Amino acid sequence: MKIKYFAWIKDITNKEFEIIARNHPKNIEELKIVLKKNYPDLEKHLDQDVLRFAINLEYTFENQNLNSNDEIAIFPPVSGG
Amino acid sequence: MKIKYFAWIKDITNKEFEIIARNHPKNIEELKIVLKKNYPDLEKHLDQDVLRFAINLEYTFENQNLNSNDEIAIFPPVSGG
Amino acid sequence: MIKIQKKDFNIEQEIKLLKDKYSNVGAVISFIGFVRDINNKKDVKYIELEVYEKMAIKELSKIKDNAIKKFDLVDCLIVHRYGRLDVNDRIVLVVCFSEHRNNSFEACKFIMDYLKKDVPFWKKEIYFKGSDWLENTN
Amino acid sequence: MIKIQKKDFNIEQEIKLLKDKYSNVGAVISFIGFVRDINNKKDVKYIELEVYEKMAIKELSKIKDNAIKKFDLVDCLIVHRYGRLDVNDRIVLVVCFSEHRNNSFEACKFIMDYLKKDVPFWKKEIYFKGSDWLENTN
Repeated sequence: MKIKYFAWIKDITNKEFEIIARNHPKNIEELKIVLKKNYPDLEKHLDQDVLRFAINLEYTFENQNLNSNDEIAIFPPVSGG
Repeated sequence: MKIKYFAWIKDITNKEFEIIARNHPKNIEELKIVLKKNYPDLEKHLDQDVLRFAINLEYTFENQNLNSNDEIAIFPPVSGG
Repeated sequence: MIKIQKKDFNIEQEIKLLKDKYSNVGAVISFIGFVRDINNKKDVKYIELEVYEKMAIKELSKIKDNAIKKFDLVDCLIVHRYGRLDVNDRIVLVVCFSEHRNNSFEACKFIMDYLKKDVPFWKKEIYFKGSDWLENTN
Repeated sequence: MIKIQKKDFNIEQEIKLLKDKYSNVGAVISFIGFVRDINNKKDVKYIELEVYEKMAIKELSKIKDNAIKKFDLVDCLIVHRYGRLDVNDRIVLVVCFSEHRNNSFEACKFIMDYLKKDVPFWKKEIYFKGSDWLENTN
């Protein structure tokens, strides 16, 4: 499972991506718990529900299940255009 | 007084413009009478009120008075753009 | 800026010319009108665009000034061609420059609506058989 | 067509490339977004545009396909840049091609609204003192 970070999320995690090889979170809610543990500064943003999650390039708005070969992206509201 | 014709009006009058040097019509309604007399094929269009009149580059929607040095333009609905 | 001309225009150059003057412009919307191959179910060969030039400049200037004021534009450019234009040729270019995009979108639509209604240009479409003077409808 | 690229684009060339394929196109509307000199009352030095490229292509393709269908477009082009962009540089180009103008006006607005909301690009504005990550508002 690959987790990608963008914009100021990357400034908090200090990495662009990481691989979770084993015992990966089973769904988005479990992933959030892992993130909060590893990156305490993310907690308030996750709790305020401002971040967006994409699984395999598609937005997810629910507590979707995760598979070991998924690419999950976590990012703040977009600002292109 | 100069009278200018455009688009298919020009096809009826067979000229792009003409000068009325003396006894010029005093207002738009008088001009219409002159036009109907000189160009019988214009009569139905003038009666149907489809033509537009401009005096010195400004649209006129009333029976405005005319002066000897005016430039009057008569044309069908526009189709630019 | 208002231009009435026979020759074609380069969109990149026309936009750059004005944009280079303003660093506060964030949004540029342009409309380009082209001669279509088929109109009213007839095959078009070419069009003849007639203009009452002095009045067209005056009407376009009024529309431009109104649009700038009404939609708070930074600037605005209208180029309209006349003469013989073939299928695929460009007829008109309207470019609106503003800080934010909604103003320019609204302004560009506004200008085209008034241009089609009030500016003294007339299109004669020449078909493979015959020709028609056109009339803009709403 | 969707393009995500570092390099600048030429508006004339981009429009011509697609327009040359269609003789039934009468109206082309384009939106160009530029880096402004001042934003939120701060002097901007330059911006850094980050992109999640694979997802951006997917999202832009969806928006383009929706716009073509919804507004009966003949075609549609979106070019979005990323990387370092200075004041006055171009960020994005959206071009809509249709038979009549209203479809393209609506489509171009529609595309920009969704692009600003859903496509994974992020702007970091670098000021003469400090920097900010931006967030699009409605």
